[in-house]
Amino acid sequence: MSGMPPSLAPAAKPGAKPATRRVAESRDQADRARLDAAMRGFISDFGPEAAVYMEACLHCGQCAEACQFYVETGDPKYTPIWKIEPFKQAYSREMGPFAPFFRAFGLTPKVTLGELEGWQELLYDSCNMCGRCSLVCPAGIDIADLVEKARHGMFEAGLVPGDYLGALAGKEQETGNPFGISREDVRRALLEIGRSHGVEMHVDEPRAAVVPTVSSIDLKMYPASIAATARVLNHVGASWSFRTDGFDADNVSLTAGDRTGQRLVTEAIVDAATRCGAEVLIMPECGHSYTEMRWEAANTVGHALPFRVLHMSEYLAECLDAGRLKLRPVTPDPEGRGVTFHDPCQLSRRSGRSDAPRKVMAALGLDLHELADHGADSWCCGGGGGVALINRARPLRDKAFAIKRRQVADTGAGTVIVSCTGCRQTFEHGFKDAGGETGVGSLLDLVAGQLEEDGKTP
Amino acid sequence: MKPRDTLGQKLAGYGISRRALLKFAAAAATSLALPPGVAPAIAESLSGARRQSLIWLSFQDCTGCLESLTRSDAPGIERLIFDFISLDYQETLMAAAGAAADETLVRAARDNHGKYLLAIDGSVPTAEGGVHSMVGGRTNMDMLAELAEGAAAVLAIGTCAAYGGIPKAAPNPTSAVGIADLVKEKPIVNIPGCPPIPEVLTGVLVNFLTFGRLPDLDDLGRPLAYFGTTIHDQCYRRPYYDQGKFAHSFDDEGARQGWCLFELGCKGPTTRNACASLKWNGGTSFPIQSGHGCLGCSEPDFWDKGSFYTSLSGGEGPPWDAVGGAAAVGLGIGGAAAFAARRSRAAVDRQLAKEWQRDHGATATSKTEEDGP
Amino acid sequence: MTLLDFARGPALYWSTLIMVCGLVWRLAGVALLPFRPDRSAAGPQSRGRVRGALGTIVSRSLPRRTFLARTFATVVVGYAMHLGLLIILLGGAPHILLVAQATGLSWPSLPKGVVALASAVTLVTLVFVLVRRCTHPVLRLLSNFDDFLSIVLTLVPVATGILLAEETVLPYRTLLTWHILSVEAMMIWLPFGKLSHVVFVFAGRAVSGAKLGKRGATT
Amino acid sequence: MDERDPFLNALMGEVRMLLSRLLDDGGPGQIDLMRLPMPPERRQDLQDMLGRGEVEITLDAAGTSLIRETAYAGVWWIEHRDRGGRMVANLIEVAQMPAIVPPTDEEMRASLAALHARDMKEAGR
Repeated sequence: MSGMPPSLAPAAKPGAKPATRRVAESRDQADRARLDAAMRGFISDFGPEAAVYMEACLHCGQCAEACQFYVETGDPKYTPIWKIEPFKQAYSREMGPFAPFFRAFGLTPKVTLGELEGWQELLYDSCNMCGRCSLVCPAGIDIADLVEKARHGMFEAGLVPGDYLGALAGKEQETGNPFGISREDVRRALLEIGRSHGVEMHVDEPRAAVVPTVSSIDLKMYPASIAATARVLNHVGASWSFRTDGFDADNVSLTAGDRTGQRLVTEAIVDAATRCGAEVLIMPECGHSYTEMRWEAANTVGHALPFRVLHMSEYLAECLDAGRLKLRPVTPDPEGRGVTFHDPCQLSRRSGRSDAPRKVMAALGLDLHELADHGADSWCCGGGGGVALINRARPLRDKAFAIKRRQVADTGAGTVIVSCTGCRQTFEHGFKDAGGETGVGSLLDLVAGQLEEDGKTP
Repeated sequence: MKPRDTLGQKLAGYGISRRALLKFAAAAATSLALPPGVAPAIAESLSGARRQSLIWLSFQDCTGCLESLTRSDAPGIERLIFDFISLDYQETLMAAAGAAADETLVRAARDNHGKYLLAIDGSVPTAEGGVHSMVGGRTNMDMLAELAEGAAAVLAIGTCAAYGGIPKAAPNPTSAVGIADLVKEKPIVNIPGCPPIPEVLTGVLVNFLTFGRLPDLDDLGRPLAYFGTTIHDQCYRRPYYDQGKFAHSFDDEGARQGWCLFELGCKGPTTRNACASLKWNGGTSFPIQSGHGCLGCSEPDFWDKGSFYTSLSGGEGPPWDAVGGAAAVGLGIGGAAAFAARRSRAAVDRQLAKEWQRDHGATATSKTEEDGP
Repeated sequence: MTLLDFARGPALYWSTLIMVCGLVWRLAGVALLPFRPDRSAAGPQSRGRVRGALGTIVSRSLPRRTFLARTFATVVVGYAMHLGLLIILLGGAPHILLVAQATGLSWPSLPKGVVALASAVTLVTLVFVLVRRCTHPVLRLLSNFDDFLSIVLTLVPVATGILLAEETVLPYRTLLTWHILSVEAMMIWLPFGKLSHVVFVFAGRAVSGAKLGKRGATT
Repeated sequence: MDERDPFLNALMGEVRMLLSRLLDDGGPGQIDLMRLPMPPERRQDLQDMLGRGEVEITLDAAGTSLIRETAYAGVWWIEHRDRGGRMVANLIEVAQMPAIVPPTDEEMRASLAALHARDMKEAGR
């Protein structure tokens, strides 16, 4: 790493060229060059771990049985390990221990651009990177991790699907959020939410022990959640502040496979939190951004983070434990149907914190009816990994969502509690598309509504 | 035909009765694996058979075969067969020596041309024109070529004559070979064993005298009646093998219990011979019964098949240093492959870093340098 | 030199060396790739990388209940085949002997009947695996030449081993020859094809187990 | 012994078949016990199964032979030994009388001739 700690480095210059330039350029690149770019994207940051995964696959097919896209459609092409097939081939030819022989004897055909185009649907539309397949694999192959690497290659070859995902990622690089909202607009919007919801809002304070981040989706669709964040942090008496220079945690670039964008977003947040001396960085109720910040950011910036990274439900659970968060139990619903809870894959399965949201729900006195598969075994809502951002994938997403709908129905619960904005959106769409009547509730919103005010700030 | 030329007459002359001959025929039928009902026919046929001339040559041998065949402590009835055979020439047994012996050989070969049986024990050295074994100034090769030409059939007695045996064992300084490697035109029966079982030779002779031809042979030229099954198949310890009970050393409990000797290197499963059924020393015992595994002495190249105490499934795996060498080679190639992969990855990383530098300038908190070469 | 001598001599020698060389080659080829240290902070329920790796090596041998309904056939057949192979390899007297002669280690053998039953089960499951690979849509899509060759190269030694133990059809020596040769063919192919999973499934489990174990996630 | 030894049961079945054939005038039959897997215990079991009849003949011709009727009339146990006492053949013979026992006409004629010659010699004395 360079001598200058990233916290002192200037933020991304406004004039810096966004990576969309490369996407646009790639349209005109010769196929060959795009292919090479794909392989480069794939093998960069490819280490012994990924290589072991590549060598270990038995072709046993069990991962198919763990994937909702296969289970609900019965189409074998949705077998998780098949989704990275061209990259497996590329690995054999370019990086594997027998690569020289594979090349010399042509044992593995060179991947073609046409193949990669054909794989676009498999790598983007039909993979949530939820890691359920990684859990069933008898060889322990982290297929979700390999899909992430494969998407790097796809991005480099200009094969990010639709303009939607690509454009979102591009805007993210320009402005730090996928909707292209300027810092000033963000600041105004946050203050406005504080005013309209009657909650004290802290924005861009120079010093703050707790820095929450949010999803820009919340800014537009669920402003109440942002107000809830402020309300809870005020309640626990934290010194906190939103930072408009590191505010949006969506990291759409990560799901798009754009490492440059991913790194810019990550660095911006790390820098912002470091600058105000944060002790805790709270990730919003959103999955992939949490794993990125929690488990990868230190490697991206090249040093251990000077603050802790917590998911909102982890933070709530900690405050409960410390006695700083006091909650009134919810009034039981008259029908007595209770609630069920959808585990966000990245928190429960990928990070091992299924306990945190349950601790919070217990404090709320919720009548929790667990899904048949919950915790680490939970099925993804079908929207993760950026799939929710791909318009054309909606029919497939709805199909995959069927398993979730069935399991929710089986509990008899009237409401599904979620703790991830992405999941929340997918559930609302999914229930709407299927004409269901099950309600969807945010854990944070629930908490914010049940705060026990003990004469402190109202 | 003179009356005394038939076995019946000769036996009568010895005071051997019809019943004795019948009894012998029953024993011969047993040992030749013929139905017991044919014993009377064998007896009748033997009784009318003509005296058979036999010339016995000893080449590169140890005389163990002859010892085995003649040193029966209680001469049984098969001894009579040898008596009936006109053993016209046998250097070890005959009284004549020197020129007189040579003359005997020449006369026997001339008088019975085309009809005599040629028995040979010992291998034939072929190096340097065969000078490593000579009798009366003539090489074994010469004698074999000349005498085989006039023989009705050739009996290769013992493993040396049959397959070269111990003289042929690596490095085989005399370039020893078995009879079948040199004699191509005559029927040959191999009676291997180190030494061979006497009853087998008797059986072959009875067969020849009774039916006028050699018995059925297997693909290694051995009489099927005696070499059709493996020692393992007939071994009385076989049930222990099937039960998985093995002696692990020559003095453990398994050895005392008489369990299978497979693990101690017994070659029974790959050795075809009649030891386990006919046994040795008048039916007293055979090697496995006395607690030692079969050496496989009646099989070709038995001396060169590794240790007698290496079990059959063992085989000759590589020594540890060779395994270590292979691992080192693997490490080298694998390391080279990984090095090549590292280089191509490093090139990619460098290029990406350059692009980053170009696009984002000083923001580059480079992550590429920290990965090794 | 007979074919059996060849099988027990040079063929065994070289196939062993090729297997060792190939496995080390393949392992070194991946292990020596540039490794990036993980700087992230461990999770609050972290078991650490080492315990995560070791735990996962064990835990992935046991089917997870939630998947079992859909993977039942694969799991049962996989267990039957691998346990069968294990019984044959570790319980069959001639195999123990082989190890004893190479290393000096020895242990009691299982009764022949048990080994025979295990062999029969293994053979049947291997045939089932082969048929299923040809018929199941997912497996058909995933399978390549390597998969089929690897199954056949496992099946043939089992089949010849059964014939050898029962001493039917062909003479012992012929069967022994083909049994040894077929095992050697398998050994030669082992490092280069799917059979290398004897090493790499554990490597794969260890790698993801270390990662998830550090996080404190379910492995 | 194990009464249910399937091997011996099969052997007894063969004996029964040979005896029935003999009665149908199919001629005598033999079973060669030395070619069969016969550990000493099994041999003893077989002998016990067959039992002992009333006739026992010792034959002295190039060694001793034992010819013994079993408890089943017409079924004979035969052991041929050479001069060293080693068993060279072991048979079950199913016949009115084992062929080796009764003298042949030829032998009797030779005996008659010998007796005749003896009378001549006595008369001439």
